[in-house]
Amino acid sequence: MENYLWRIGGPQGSGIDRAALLFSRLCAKQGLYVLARREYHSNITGRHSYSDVRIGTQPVLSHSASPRMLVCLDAESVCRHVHNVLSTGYLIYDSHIADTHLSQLKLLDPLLLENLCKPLQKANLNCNIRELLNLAEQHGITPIAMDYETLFQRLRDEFAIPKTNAERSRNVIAVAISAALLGLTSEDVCHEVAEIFHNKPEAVALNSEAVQLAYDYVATLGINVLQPFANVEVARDDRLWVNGVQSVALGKLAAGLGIQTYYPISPATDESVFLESNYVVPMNDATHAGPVIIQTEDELAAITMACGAALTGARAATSTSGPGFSLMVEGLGWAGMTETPVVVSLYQRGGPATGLPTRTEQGDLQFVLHAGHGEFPRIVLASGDVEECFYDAFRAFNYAERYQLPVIHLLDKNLASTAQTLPPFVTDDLVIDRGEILHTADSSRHASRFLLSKNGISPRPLLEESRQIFWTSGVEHNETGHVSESPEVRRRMKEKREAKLVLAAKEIPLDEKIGVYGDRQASLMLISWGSNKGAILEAIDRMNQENRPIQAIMVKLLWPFPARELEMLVKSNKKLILLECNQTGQFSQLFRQELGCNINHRLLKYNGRPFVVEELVQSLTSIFDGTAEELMIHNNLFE
Amino acid sequence: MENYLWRIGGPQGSGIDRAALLFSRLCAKQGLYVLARREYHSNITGRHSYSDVRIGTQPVLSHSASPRMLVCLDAESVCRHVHNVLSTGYLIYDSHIADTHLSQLKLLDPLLLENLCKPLQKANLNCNIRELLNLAEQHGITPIAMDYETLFQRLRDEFAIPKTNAERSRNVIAVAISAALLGLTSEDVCHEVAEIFHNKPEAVALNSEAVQLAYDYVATLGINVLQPFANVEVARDDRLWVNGVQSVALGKLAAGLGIQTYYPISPATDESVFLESNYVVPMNDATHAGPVIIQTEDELAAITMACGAALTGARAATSTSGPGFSLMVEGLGWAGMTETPVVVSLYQRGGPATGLPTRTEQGDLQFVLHAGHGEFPRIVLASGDVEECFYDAFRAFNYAERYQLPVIHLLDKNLASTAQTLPPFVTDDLVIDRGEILHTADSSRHASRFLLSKNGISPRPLLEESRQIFWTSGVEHNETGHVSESPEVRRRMKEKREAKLVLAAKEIPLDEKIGVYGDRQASLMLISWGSNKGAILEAIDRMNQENRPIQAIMVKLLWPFPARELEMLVKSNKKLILLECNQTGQFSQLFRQELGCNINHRLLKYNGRPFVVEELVQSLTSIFDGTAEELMIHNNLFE
Amino acid sequence: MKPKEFETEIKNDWCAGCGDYGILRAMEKAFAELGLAPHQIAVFGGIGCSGKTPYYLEVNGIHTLHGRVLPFATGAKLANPTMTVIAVGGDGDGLGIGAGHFVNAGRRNLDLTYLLFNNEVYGLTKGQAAPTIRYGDKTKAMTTASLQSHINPVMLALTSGYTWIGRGYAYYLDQLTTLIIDAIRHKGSAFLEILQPCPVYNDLHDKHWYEYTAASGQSRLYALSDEGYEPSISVNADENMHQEKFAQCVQKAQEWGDRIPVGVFYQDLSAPEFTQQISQQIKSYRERPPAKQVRLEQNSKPMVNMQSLLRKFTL
Amino acid sequence: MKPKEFETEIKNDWCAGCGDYGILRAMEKAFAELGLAPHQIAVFGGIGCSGKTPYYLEVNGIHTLHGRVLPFATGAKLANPTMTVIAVGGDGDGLGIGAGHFVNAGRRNLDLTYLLFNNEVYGLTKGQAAPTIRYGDKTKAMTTASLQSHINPVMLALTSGYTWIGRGYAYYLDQLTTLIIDAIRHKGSAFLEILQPCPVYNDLHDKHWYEYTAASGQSRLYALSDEGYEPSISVNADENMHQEKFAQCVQKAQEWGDRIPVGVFYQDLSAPEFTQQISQQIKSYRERPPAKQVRLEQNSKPMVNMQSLLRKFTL
Ligand SMILES: Cc1ncc(C[n+]2csc(CCOP(=O)(O)OP(=O)(O)O)c2C)c(N)n1
Ligand SMILES: Cc1ncc(C[n+]2csc(CCOP(=O)(O)OP(=O)(O)O)c2C)c(N)n1
Ligand code: SF4
Ligand code: SF4
Ligand SMILES: [Mg+2]
Ligand SMILES: [Mg+2]
Repeated sequence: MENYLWRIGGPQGSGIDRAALLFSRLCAKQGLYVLARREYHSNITGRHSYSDVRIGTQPVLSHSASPRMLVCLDAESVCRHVHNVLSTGYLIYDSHIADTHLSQLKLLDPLLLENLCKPLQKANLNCNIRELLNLAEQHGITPIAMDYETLFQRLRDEFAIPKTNAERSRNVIAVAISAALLGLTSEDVCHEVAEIFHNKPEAVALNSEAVQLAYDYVATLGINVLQPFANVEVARDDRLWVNGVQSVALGKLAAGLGIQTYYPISPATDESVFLESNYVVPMNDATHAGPVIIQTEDELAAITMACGAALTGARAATSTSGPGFSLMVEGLGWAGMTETPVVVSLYQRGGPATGLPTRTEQGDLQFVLHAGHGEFPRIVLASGDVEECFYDAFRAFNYAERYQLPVIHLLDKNLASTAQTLPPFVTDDLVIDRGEILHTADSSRHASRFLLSKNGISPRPLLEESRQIFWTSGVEHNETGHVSESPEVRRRMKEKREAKLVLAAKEIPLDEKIGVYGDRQASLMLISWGSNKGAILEAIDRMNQENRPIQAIMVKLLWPFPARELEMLVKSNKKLILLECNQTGQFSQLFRQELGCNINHRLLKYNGRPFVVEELVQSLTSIFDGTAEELMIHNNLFE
Repeated sequence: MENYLWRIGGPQGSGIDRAALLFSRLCAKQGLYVLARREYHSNITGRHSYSDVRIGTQPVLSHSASPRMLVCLDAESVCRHVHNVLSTGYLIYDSHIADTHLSQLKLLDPLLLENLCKPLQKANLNCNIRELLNLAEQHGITPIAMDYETLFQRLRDEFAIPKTNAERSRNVIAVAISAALLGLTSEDVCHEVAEIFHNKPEAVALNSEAVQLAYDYVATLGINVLQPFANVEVARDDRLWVNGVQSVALGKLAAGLGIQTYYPISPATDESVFLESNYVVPMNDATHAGPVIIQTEDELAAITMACGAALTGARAATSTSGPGFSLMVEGLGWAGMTETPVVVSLYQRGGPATGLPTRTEQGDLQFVLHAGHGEFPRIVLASGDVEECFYDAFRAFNYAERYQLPVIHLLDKNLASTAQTLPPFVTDDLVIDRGEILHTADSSRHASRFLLSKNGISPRPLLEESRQIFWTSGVEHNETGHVSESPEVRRRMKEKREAKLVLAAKEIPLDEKIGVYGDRQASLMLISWGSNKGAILEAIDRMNQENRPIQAIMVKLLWPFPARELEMLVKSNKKLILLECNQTGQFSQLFRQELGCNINHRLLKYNGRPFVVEELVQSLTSIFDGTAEELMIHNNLFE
Repeated sequence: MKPKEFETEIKNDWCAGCGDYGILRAMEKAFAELGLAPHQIAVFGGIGCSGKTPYYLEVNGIHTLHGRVLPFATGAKLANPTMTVIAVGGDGDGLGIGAGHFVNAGRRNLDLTYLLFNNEVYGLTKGQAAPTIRYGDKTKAMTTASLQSHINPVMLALTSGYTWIGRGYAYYLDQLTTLIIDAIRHKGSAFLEILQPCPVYNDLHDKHWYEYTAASGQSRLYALSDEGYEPSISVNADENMHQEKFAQCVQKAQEWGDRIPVGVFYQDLSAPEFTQQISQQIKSYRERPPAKQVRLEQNSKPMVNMQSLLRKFTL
Repeated sequence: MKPKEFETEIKNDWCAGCGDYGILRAMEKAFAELGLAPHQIAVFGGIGCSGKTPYYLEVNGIHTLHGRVLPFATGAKLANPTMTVIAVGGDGDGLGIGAGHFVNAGRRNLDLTYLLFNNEVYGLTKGQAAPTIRYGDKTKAMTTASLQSHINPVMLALTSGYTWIGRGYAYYLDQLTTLIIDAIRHKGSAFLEILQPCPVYNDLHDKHWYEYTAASGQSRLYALSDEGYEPSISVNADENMHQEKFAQCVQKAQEWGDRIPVGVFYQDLSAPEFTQQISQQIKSYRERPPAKQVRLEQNSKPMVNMQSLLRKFTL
């Protein structure tokens, strides 16, 4: 079966999220693989939001541009997505919006409005939804009008509830209609409804009834029920349903997170809020423990409080996004200078300033590599997909403690709001590396916090725990941690700190540094990092199937940069393509700085949206065919 | 005449600064060229500080390692500097410290103490000042004991003042003794004393008498008066005496600085404090105006307040050092996003965290290039010497307003605390470029703050002044400055902003981008940036004289990086040497990222002290002779 | 101009029933009554739902950074003291991340007006506790009840030195309008706390809660002026009057629960305004404030007399 | 241990006559009297002359960042609540750049002690005005007199919610020692302002000024306790008592000039301490605080039961 994309759009606050969750779980429970993602505005209610649910019989790696079924809860959704629907696809809309004139939609961007109206005006048509849908129908799309009002009226009659309450089931109705059209049973839908609303019996009753009404309604439409999922091979083993923030949080819990500080910020907040709700964590010895999660007054406090906690031996982290990270950089330098292990989970979003709070971008790479005045070692790692988030979050603490430095775990909005069916995390192999901790047997009264050593590691005393007292300082210091301005001490301490990165580069295994995929013989090599992984893997798979072989490398460890490892792979006869989700080609800069070699093509996207597999295949094909420009910029005209 | 280095050292609070100023002015007034620099601890009183005054008959470009005359106001100064004195040099010390045992000097770093004692102990000598001086004498140095106490007693008798008051003239006495030994007249010294203490008549009287006593004392010593400055050709034209912070401040005043915000921080504070004292600035039309200087609560406020001011059309700046800059990066991004012209003067110091507050380093280059989450254009320029500081500070506002973006003017502690005799600033050629300002003639009600244009420049409305109202936003926005999350708007706005850098790269003249020095035919090319300029120019001059030709390029415009211009100069047959005052070779990284070409040698220094011409010549010679390593690290074993 | 004319065309994206609408209307009315021209007003917004206010007003609008609205506004006012400068923002913006600026801006008696939208939550980030939420309170978006004491904005403003301090309520349009006018008219730093229901996230203190008490069946909110409260320290007041007005403000600031005072809590007419003081130091300030120190035309020569300026550096 | 034993060997680089020496001695005495072991104490310092204090004490010493001493100290205390955690720093550190943390740390009644060295100047950066300098005051390093009102640390602490608030004077060793002991013993957030002469930069309020008034020929400083002042709100106090103690603290906080009160201004014994509240929520907190959640030995297995944790994510 080819992957099936279902999309639902509507105003924020209308339950898009929950609809997508319901539909995703419904499909996943059939044994199908699912990947869901979400786009939304920085707004609480009213602005447009949509969710994609992509379904397959093999693990779904990425999302795609073109839905086979589009569910529009309002007129704006039709405007934003109608052009993307596959020509054989379905578009379910509210029958009452047909006469809505596009100029009534005040939240449409002028540019989009213009794009929509131009063809209609040219054809001397009314600029309304009806005409848009007519056009779509001419292109082979099947519009399905849905009379929600009648259904709401039935619900009101049955449950004796006010209109607004009945209207709340709109999202569930939308899912039920889709499910009915796709040949899924109403029992399965009702089962998931019961799961999702499990602590609200009235909601379960109302929505279950809504499901029935929707199925009845579809039956009256006389449309052939599609059966894309019938008779396909499905998975029978245990699978998880997690999104990026949950995956990170679970990795942290596995690592023994002691304290997480945070200041609310999209799209990072959800991780901390999720952790907050997990204050009772089951232990292997049948006891319970739980991390302390502290909402601080700002991000300056978040990073410094985490550092303070780390001095006691607690595994300490903070989680943020660009603006918050901007406020953390002095604290980050302190961690570097005092060799304090601290983990920062950074969910990139569109910058600079407040930027695009809920849109994705890989715009912080160079900033993260150099954040903070002065020079200090740090480790930067980036996860490629939801599954990697878990293992990387776990590993981040090991790196931080082993090398006694700040670790930045690069994530982004794209990962945060992508949920996936995944195989259960393999936790048996996980080992906690605490690095060299100063043990209390030693009897002298002071610990030498910054003992000079060849590999740069000084055994780390912990406040109180190590019993020896010690000094530590963000001012340059000697071995005992007291201030020193001596030029020789300065030089040695700088060298000691930097040596830890040499050690890390030596010790960290290859598979934690890079991932190599696709055809090793291919003459095209695509190199990238972070959340582009899914789209890339799917694209090279398609390319390889089309006999256009490509190899792909995902760089996971961004600092210390695995230059030597890459050099071995990047043969001079290969054409290099670098792909990233930003404007200035930050990874390309880094690559060139570290490898000095030429890059043949750069694929960039910087409109706040992630790469999509279709456009990627197109670009790669043109590169393969030799018709491509050096620089290729991906867009989204609509959406 | 060869340049003459005079050095004075002593505890902070003992007037080292004033002594150096006095001596510098004294020499400068003779028509000599002078360069003075200062090293000091992050401490108010007690710790060691010293000043170098280098004197020549041609402009003095840099400082040097080895004094011909060393004046030690205390025992610690002997320890820190005795090894540097030229073997034909003089060392003036307080006769009462001879028996001080080194272990009594609690502020000596253990490492230094060890270094000093080892040879003494080996020779079975006492570890005291007397023996150190004996060793020095054996190496050809002339120690001159100075009995300050007797002089103080005379002053007390004469002026009927308490001991502590008399002791305050120690620094002036030290200068007078030096002057006497160097054959300068006591009248000239007294003249300068009068200038320096001009608003304190008692101080003038006391110190003038102290000068006389010192001259009398020297006469009794029976030492031949040296006459290094006798019969040399001297300058007769007007010259300035300014240091780096003053030069920057004067450049800002010339540019019409309207407001400067600051939060105290070494070594930047002096600039703002100097501006504060200049609140009455003379205008060409005989009126007066003056910038508003505001001490803010922190650096977050400093940058954002400056941005707020800039919206009105004021030329707005802030001045800081590493830790402060770390707190400004979100604000910087706001300026980038809203295209607000703001100037940040950044005096680099040893980092990270509190680091080495009063020591130099070029450790913030990469940070500055990437500071702030997300992507936005900025201009980064670095001054090479005190003279350039003036012109660059002036220019920074022109860049900021013409391209509507934040400009970072990179300076460092080395420049801040270097003072020089300079030719008067050429101000006739200065032109103020305000960029495109939206004029009020236009009658529509809103200004389109972010009008899309080819070159990226949108005419800039000013609050109130332009009469049209406008919106501006740190959130991504459309042309009117309202929020837009449209992918197309996002792309276009990012491209518009970035286009300004392309324009800047095209428009900025070559001599504002790079400076080319030395022998253009040479096969060695030394490339560097910032305050290394003086040492480099002097070094290549010496090398060229010794028939070891070298060419040097100082990169002044660091972003947009003048890659094309450099490519034209960097021929493949040249050996490239990159030199900078940091550990990680930040400029080398940038160079490689932008030019992709190989670097043959890197000269680095990262012990908090600037490059010194002698060691530079040594390294360059070894490169010339083919005996050098790829990486060469410069040290200071002693201070 | 009429209040309506201060409304922009663009669609507002606050939630239905949000108290912010009330505040917006009051601002429009206040601008109209003050007879100000749009270009003379600059409204600076923080980040949060509240921070979007500038987009909805037909005056100069600057959307700043989270927590920094006060320094931005301060910079503009210092650079061009003839403008009417207003800062608006949420309670998280002003008292969480922005608390340091809140306190230190109070120290300068600069003639600007700060409207703080107090909804006790972080609206735009989905309802976390703001620093104004009380010990033990738990809104629906919070995992657990607040373990911290709250910040009392009026008390903090008083402690920080604001010379005009008031409190209004988002849905009492006329009263709020009057307060905003009064705050803008005050020649010095004016702080107005506005109790702002957030129907989406604050289920504890909604419109109903504010406007109805079980005890009296009436609104909790009462006007200080109705009780004859006199907030003002007169121009030449003595130390006693200062202490008395300070103390009564402290007392009123503590009131909460069944009776919540609104109105002007404190006004110090005796304190000299900040730009007045600057002009005493920099004589040219009024005439040539920072905004007007450099000619607007292109390619002019520096106006500064460099010869004269460099004199003291010449050897 | 004796006070002397809390002294380190390294050379102190404060200026002769600096009030910081007095504070250092008092801390040593307090530690000795409390009978604490050095490794159980962690002193966090801000940046400034005052911030160097940790180097001079024979206990764990952490030199943090300018303005951030409170969050650092908070993190350590939360992670290991059995330690005695003390934060020290200057008035610029705490009330200028650190004011946001000052206010928000007050909201948490966490058991730590904050000693604020008030010398009215930025010592280490050469004498600029600190936020504590009064309107119109001009020390010798300032170009002009201060045009801003000052922050009153006791008032700000009260407004922010600290549950123990005191003021001491650097040179009154015994009194200061007692105050420090009391502050440390208090189970909750304790704030102690210490009037600290800076002989180098503060020529307005030096030792002589504090200890001598022309009027009385005596010290300006008087002990609150000498006047029978009772600062404490008892464990089960009613609302009235809260208001009364709050109001008397406000009143005493305003006193300045010829008579300056020192001693304990306010103590609220009724407020539950923050870590106590955490342990009510996280039952394992006392036994397994963040510092003790992961075994110290190398290469252990995760202690978390992942199977059980992942259950709710399993389809
Ligand atoms: C530095 C930074 N941290 C965090 C955020 C995320 N953020 C946006 S709005 C907001 C809080 C909004 O709360 P409030 O100020 O009370 O305004 P309201 O939405 O309630 O009106 C936060 C934390 C940000 N934009 N910048
Ligand atoms: C972010 C940052 N800004 C500025 C500084 C410079 N700085 C060092 S100490 C200090 C102020 C010291 O004043 P205070 O806190 O009152 O301490 P004191 O020296 O008076 O004891 C400042 C501004 C810094 N270290 N970090
Ligand atoms: S979330 Fe609350 S504050 Fe924000 S717009 Fe909605 S109702 Fe208003
Ligand atoms: S400058 Fe002042 S506060 Fe700092 S050490 Fe010297 S006397 Fe003490
Ligand atoms: Mg709020
Ligand atoms: Mg201070």
